[in-house]
Amino acid sequence: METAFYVLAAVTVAGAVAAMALPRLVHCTLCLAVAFVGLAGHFLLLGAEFVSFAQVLVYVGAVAILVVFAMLLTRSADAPPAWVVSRPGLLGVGVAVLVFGCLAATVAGSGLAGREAPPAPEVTVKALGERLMAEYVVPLEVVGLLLTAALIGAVILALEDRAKGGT
Amino acid sequence: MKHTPGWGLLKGLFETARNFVGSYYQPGRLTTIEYPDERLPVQENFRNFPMLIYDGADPERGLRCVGCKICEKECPPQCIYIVLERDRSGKVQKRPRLFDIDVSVCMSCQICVEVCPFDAIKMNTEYELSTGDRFGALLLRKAELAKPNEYYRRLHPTEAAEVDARLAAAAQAKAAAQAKEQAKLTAKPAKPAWSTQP
Amino acid sequence: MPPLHAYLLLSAALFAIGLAGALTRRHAILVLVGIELMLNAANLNFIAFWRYGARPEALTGVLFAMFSIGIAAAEAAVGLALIIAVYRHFRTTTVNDVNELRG
Amino acid sequence: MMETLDQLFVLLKRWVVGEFPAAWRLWLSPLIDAGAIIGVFAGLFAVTTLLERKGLGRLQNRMGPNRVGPFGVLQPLADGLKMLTKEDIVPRAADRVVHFLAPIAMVTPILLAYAVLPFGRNLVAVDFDAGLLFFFAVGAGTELAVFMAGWSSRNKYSLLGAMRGIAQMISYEVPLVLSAVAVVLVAGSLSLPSIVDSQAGYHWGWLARWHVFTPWGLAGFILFLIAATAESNRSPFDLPEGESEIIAGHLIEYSGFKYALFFLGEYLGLFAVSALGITLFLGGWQAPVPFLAWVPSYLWFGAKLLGCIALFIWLRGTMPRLRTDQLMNFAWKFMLPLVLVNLVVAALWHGTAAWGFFGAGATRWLLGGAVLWLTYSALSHALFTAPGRGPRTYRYAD
Repeated sequence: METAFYVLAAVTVAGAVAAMALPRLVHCTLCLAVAFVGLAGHFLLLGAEFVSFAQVLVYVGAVAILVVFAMLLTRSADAPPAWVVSRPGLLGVGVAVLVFGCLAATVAGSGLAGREAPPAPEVTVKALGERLMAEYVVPLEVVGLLLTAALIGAVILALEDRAKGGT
Repeated sequence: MKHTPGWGLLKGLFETARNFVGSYYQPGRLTTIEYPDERLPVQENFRNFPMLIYDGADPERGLRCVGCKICEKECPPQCIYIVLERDRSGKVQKRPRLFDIDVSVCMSCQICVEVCPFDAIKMNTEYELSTGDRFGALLLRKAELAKPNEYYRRLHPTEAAEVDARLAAAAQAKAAAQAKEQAKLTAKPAKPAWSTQP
Repeated sequence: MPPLHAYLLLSAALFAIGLAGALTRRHAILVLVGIELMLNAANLNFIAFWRYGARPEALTGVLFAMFSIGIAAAEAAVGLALIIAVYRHFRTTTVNDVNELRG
Repeated sequence: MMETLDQLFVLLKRWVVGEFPAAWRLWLSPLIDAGAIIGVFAGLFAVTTLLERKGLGRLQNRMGPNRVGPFGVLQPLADGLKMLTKEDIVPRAADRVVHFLAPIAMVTPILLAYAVLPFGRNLVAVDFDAGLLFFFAVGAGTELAVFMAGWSSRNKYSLLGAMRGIAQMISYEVPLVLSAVAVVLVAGSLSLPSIVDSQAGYHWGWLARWHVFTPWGLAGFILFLIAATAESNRSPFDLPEGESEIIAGHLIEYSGFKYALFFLGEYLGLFAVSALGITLFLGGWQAPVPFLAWVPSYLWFGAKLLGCIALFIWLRGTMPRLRTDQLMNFAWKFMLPLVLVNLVVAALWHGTAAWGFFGAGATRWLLGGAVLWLTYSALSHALFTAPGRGPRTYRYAD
């Protein structure tokens, strides 16, 4: 269990770093998919089966593919590799390191640090569904509405402006 | 029923299913010829590659070709190569010494046949010309090109009969002309024909 | 089972990586990718807190993570549509070059 | 006796695992499962390539391969040898790493998907509570593999093929998942073994309670089959590799073993999605009639799988390829509304399950069937036969 965690953590962090640091956009996307799969593995390890599979389905199956399509449609896949070693770039990394330091210090300083997990709860899909349909029915509907709005919005945004004759 | 959407798809599926079942008990449905084991009979008008016709038994002496080189000049891809025979003194003879055709270049256009005034070059129907040797074996020599007239008759009977009739008529006319000439010669004696030769 | 703070540190690291990418990379798509990574780090926190929490049978963390995934999908769709629209307009996807308000 | 035969493989595995020390068992059990799945389905792949070539030949009044061995049965062996001995060519401009990883990324997720499929009674590698979701989640990984193959080859045809492939797979994943959701709605579970269990038993002692014998199940099965054909890039939806247009799509720059891996992945995907269709609609490993229930369950499953494969070969031998716009229109304007209506019909079916009056079953059947048929006719009229949309007329060609 411990080994699995560390292996998965290494894969996830490596994927995330590569996704943010590689010069070629396509490689970034593929590494991003690796990081997402690693995270799904963590969810599985934590006993959240459903979330883990949903994570793969949504992030690898939809978001990564969307990114790929956006890349192909904006001709970024063939863009020359671009490294970022500039002053604002270094500043950004510095800020991120600072944030990480703050978070890590907070985690270390909190009383949560050594907490052990209680015995694994039984998470059935049925229980999840019943919760969603009873207690969380309003958020569920709102998310559905949001997704519909996002779908329509994305279509309208990406629709070619025929009336203007295109700019 | 005919206008129900999706009906055409079902009809297509039915048709292929009939093919599937039928191909097992109606051998006539199968369009395949299992080539190396069985061959389609060659059609009479099929042509693939030129050959040289000879009369009689000797491919060297009976060759109709006189080496006029018309075919060499007319060949669009220029796959024919002719060198004329010379006698000891270097005089050009009416016979080819070399007659090569490159199979890999020939395009089966039959122009050589059409331009030949002597009916010496005709189209062969042999099509299994493949070889493992890319450079040597695809260049056919005179000996490989020479085929007897009987072979030509067997391949293209109709055409061959016509050619034979024409050649026989020409030979007859020539014989008649010669006889006339002979009669003239005998009537008015002149220098004998053999006296021109050394 | 690794202790809770291992997950929290991993999540913090992912968040920092995403933040660094979003701040440094100039390509609009990569900025979006960084934001997605940060969202995922938050998701990991939800699940970890749920698993190590006092009442895991309440499923709050799991449900929150699912809503968050749904929202992330919507965000990605709209974000990428925006990037495509921007590309149509400016013929570039570098965020630094898209700094004019006039079209 | 029959009971033992039915559980033969389960017992065999239990015995083999039991022979080893306890520390190994945790690792050995999944290894045996994975080995069995890979072995059986790679073998089925070899058999299917032969059956497909023979079958396609017969559908078109040809013989099919019959040269290698008696009746050509050794043809897969010859094909395999040819593939393995071919030169492995990588274009100079290609992205070598991604080019190398793409076939692996194609086959691995598909093999993972087999883990949740029940091949017989108790014959399932992992019984996830969310097994169906797992299947679709790992299936999504292949889309990325198609993109990797298409982009890394640095060939415009392969990129076009990959874009077509991804667009098609995303579009048809929607009806595929939604037609499966109808089953989930009625069966009340995402776990595939319990979906099979929900189809156990017989109406009046002879008609199996399979979902395909309900109006929504029949429509759902047909929609599922169409979407599955498109998902596995088979004819008539083989646009991504349409050889007359873009040569071989994302597979252009692959040769030898890598190409063989893609080929294997394609067929494994076909088997997996057929097996899912069987599990969801055709009662899984259940016998169709009660008096044949003594036949071992995995044999029933195998028979249904072969039947599905035969159906796919038949479709491939019959249908011409669609155009890209026809493909997209069909997915979004025809299949999506139909599959949503199907979902509603399934909900109605489930809601009226308690009806007890005489003829309730027939009434439900007729109601559901009528709703679906009306939707189908209206949609196809609006899309294909309405004025201005009918078959193209050629003014000058005739």
